[in-house]
Amino acid sequence: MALAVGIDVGSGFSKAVVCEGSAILSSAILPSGGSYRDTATRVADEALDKAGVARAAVSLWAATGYGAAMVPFADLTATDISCHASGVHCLFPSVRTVIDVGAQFSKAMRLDGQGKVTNFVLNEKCAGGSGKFLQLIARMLHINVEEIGALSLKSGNPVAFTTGCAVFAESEAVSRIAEGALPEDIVAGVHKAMASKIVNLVVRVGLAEDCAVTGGGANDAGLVKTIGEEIGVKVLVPPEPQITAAYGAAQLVQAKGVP
Amino acid sequence: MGPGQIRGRAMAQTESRGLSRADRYYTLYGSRARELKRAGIPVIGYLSALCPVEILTAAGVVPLRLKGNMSEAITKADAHMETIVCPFVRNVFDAAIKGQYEYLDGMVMPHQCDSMDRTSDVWSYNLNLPYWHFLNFPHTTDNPSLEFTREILRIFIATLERFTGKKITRDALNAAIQSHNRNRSAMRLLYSFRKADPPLISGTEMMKVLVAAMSLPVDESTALIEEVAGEVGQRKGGSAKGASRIMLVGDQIDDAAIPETIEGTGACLVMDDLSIGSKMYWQDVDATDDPIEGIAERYLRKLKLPTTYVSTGDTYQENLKARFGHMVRYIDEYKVNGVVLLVYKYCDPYGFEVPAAKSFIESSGTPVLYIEDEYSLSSLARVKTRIEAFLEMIAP
Amino acid sequence: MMGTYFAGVDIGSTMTKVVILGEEPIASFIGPTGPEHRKLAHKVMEEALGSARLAFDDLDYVVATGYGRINVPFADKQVTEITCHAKGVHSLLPSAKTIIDIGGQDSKGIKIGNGKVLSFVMNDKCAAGTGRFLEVIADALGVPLSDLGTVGLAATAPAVISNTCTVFAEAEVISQLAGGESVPNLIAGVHMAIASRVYAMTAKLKIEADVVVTGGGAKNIGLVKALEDRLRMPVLVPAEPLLTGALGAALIGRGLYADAVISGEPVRRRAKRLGEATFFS
Amino acid sequence: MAEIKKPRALATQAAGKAGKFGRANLAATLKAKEEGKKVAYTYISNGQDEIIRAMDIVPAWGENFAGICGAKRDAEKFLQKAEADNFSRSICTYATCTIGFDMWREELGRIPEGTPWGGMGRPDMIIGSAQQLCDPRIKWPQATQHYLQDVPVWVGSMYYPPWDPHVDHREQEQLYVKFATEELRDLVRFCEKHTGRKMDWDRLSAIVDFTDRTWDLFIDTYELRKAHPTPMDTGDAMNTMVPLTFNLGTEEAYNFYKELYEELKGKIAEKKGVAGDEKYRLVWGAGLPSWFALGDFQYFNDKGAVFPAEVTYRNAEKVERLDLPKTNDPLEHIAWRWVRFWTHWYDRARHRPGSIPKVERIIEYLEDYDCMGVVFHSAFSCRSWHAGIVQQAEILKKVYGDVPMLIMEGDIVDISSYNEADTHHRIDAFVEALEASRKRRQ
Repeated sequence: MALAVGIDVGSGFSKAVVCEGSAILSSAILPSGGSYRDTATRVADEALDKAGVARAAVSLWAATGYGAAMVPFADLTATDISCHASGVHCLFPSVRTVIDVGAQFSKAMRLDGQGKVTNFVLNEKCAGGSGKFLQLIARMLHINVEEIGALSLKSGNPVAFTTGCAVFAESEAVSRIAEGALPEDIVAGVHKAMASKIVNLVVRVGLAEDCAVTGGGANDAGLVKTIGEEIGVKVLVPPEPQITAAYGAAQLVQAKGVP
Repeated sequence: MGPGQIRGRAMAQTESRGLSRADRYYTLYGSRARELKRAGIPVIGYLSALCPVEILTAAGVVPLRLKGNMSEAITKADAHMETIVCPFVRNVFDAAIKGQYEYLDGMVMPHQCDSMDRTSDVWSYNLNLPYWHFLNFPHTTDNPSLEFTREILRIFIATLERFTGKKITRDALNAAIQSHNRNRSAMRLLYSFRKADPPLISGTEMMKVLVAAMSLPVDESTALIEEVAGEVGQRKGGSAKGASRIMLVGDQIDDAAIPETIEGTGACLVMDDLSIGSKMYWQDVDATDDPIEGIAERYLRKLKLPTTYVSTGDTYQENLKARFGHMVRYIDEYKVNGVVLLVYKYCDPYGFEVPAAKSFIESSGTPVLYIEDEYSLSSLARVKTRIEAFLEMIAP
Repeated sequence: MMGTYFAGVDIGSTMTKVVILGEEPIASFIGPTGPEHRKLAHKVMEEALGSARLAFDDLDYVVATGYGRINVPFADKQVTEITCHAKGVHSLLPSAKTIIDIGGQDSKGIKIGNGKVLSFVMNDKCAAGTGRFLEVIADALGVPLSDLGTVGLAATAPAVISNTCTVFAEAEVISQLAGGESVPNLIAGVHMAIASRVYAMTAKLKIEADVVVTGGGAKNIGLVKALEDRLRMPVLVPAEPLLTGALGAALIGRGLYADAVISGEPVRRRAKRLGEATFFS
Repeated sequence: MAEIKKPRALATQAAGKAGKFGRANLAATLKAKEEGKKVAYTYISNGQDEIIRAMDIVPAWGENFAGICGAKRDAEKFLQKAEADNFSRSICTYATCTIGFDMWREELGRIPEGTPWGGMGRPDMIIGSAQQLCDPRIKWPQATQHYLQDVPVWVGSMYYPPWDPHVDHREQEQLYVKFATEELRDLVRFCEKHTGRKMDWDRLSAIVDFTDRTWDLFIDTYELRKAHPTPMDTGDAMNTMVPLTFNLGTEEAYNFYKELYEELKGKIAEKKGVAGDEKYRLVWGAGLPSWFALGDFQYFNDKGAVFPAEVTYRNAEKVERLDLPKTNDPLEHIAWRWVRFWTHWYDRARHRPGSIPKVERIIEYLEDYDCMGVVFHSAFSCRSWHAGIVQQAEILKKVYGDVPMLIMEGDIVDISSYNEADTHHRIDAFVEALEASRKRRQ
């Protein structure tokens, strides 16, 4: 059966997934770094190596994400919104609402039964609901973004942030720390602040069950838990949320075939 | 900054009954209205100094001016209301849809500014209260405008009558006007205690009284103000003379955190030109044969919010006097030596005034610190530094 | 006896600076404030004392300034950075009429007349036009903060960065980088964007020459050049642009001490110890 | 810094000519002095145009000037000029851009070099308007006077009954019309005082009558856009609105739409559309455009998305539809036309529980123009047109159905919050959603 590769060139990281039908043979993630063009090729090759597959064996290429246009050899390019939808739909056909927490933007999407996007809302010109918020806070706390989730779950009383601005929340966090707030309460507070912004996107697009969270933010158990509490429904998370769009791209290109 | 601790200090000062009641009404905002609601009296909330409370009082309902909370982050409002709307309006709307005002029977939204006018539907739609009225005040003050104002007040009265099922009699209106005039003069008396050096009542205490006062039925409000005035009148002038005396200018600044920030720098907040402060209390309603006349005159012509277009004066300078002259009088009466002009982001009506207001006040010899800010505690540390630098700057 | 040694400590959001003053500045030290803020301030003071070969008790008066000035247990008095910068800059460059300070968390403009503050502005609730903006961009481009200035000078055609929000400007920079824009052009574009924001803010003061640039931003030659272009006039940069606040604080301390001695009043001093600073009360 | 931006490819000849109106209007303000005419700063959609024209006063439109500065990406210098005197960057940038220009012109005593299209002449009077929908129209004139202290300012009220599902607006229309008429009468007095000439009432009546006909022709012309493919979309309408918005009551304006009408007829006959392959028909639901990013309409077109109808700048209606009471007083006629233009959507909204007039208008365009999605633009510096859009989208979804919607964010003049890559990314995703919904429909 033919192989398809989906590449998601995001503003933060680039991801590649090698698929055979709906099965994932391998995947790779690299920081997007200087040139999207080179990164796209490198991340694809890394994924192909893992799967022990030669470039020649790939019959379909799909690209998505901020740098999708930088993948000249793609048979199909689509926005990460459609690709997240398609990816989530293949993993969880029952999902009608997808929340993607990306590096710069967060999105809420509504899906139909075929996994097509019927409506979507992106966060406003404010990074308060985006992964950037987590990066800034992690940097300030001298921890890795990956550690934030577990840390947050330990929190007893989350700090209530009074600003939505990620940049200023950072300095507010600095003050709270100095006032004796615990790191876990800071990150839990950040999660609450982010979740409320993200949930507003969901309210605007209109919540329909089931609901899934994808994107880098979905790796953050604390954030996912908080979002779930805020919208009051159980949220599903793909096993590797960061590669959802790349996977979705590979699914789309297979569904459509080469135009 | 840690408002908690500063607040703590302010509490310690309020050892007397009236002031601690004011503090309680401030902290548990709307608690009295809630009680009265339980007793079966309808509670009508309103925004802005433009709402003719005399009419609500005459209708036998409890008027409650809706207040924000600067320490509460806006978490739900953004799903329904743009972030380009006045941060105060967003903050109160956020509180409302979070159920903080669930006991309201209705609301009056006077036409003060675009942030209220353009979101009126958003409020009525999401709160879905039994009574809703958009009171369409004009922004001009000529005779046709006054005539029009009387008419929309009559429409307002009619909708209230329909809601309560009770006629609002001329006597009830006249009585309400008298009560509210009494209330205003009581507050003016309390203000006069701020003229002393040091003032007999701190700006933080005053803020709490002002906020408490707008959460009570008028006669209870007057009683509270008089009680506080009695207590404050007893105070001996403190020893700490010579601190900088600040006047705060802005619209709906209704959170003690602001005066706490100012007084946390060692300055005294001795006067204000706020829409919950002196703006509310300096102008009475004149007794007129038709009470609507006096009410229309007071709210349209005497109450000078920036959205009221003041055309008075043959020259621009005269016009500036008509618009801002009262502030210079306050500066003189209350021996103010620095003005803090605090305008919320996204506020067109005040935003457009800043250059004129600032230069007019400064030309009278009093320096002005202009601060544009959100309605949020988050930036107060920054604001405090500016005020401290301002004080160092104006220090002799 | 007029007192012999005075210290000014300027606790900024990222750096703590100390200047020790005798007749002249005799020692200074710059150290990290530390992410937990203020915690390391006293260490910086110890370093400065060490290089001056003084003990803490030799200091007659200590003034703290900067973002973290409150509750510094080893200071007699707090004075805002606005006043201190004015004092410090005036002592170094008496011709200065306008000061532009580009710090880590905020930037400010100060108008001065013989060392006194006439008026001032600080950036609003936004990190645009602050050092923070530069840090974020430096991270995004993988260029050391200290190299931004020189790298930016290599620009052939500065990129246009339209977003003022730090986070979205970063996104803009990243996507332009991916689109093939050169790093020098992007950095130069960022410098122009910051210079434009700082100018717009400072213009409220009716800028007058001489203009002095201080703070971390003053160490960025590319940014200073961008500012000069925007101001259409040359600017002065003190040898140690980070120290003007601390220097001003020390000078203010010496002044207060002298006044008190002359007027015969007891010097208002606090029982102080060289310990950790906490945050605002 | 000014940037050269490749202008949007215009689908109609007429749209190309609209620019000339803008230039001519600005030029007129500069020539007025030598022609012994008075210049008035005035603001669009105030119902005052006809009086100003009848008094031979040359209108100087700040919104027009600022919009041009925005389109040329050359507004920043004026915005910063205003900011330097403490005007917030968060308030109306039409106003702050123009005030920045005024400050500069007053300082120099002449038009600053490099001002787009030669700038605007110094006014002899400023005519503002207090109304339901825009605080800056009271505050902007007042703030301008701070720099033009000798220039007289007049501000009058033009209100209309606010929407309230439980109130029949007809009970209030008389009151509002009476008020507006008296205010307009006072405007006439003001103009007479400062021009030293009397109002020629017959001429005003003629102009008012002419405006009615222009409104009708404008709507007839725009309704041609119902055709498949649509011969003209919003990208052009942001140009073709110029005569209606800035030259109402003049021959030129009327003739402009006659020409446009003929041109559109011709395109329809030849089935000439805006997009190569018209796939998605959209309503521009609300919001002034980002004048510095009109190219984004092209971006939509290139993807097969067109806008046969827009709410923005469609400030006219077939006069018969407004069912205006007869009157011989031209001022009262203007007042009625003004009030009914806003209230004539109210009944529809009342008949669809949970709806509001603004949404009814969008629904009407969706249906009449056979559109499948709605795009809004939210400009951060303007509350009057842009606060309430989120709710319009919410209500449209509730009362009409889940049509694909996109809210773009930016500003009218200030480019600092605009990011082209991000905007195009949003449009791409929206087009994918449109495609999905198109597939579902088939």
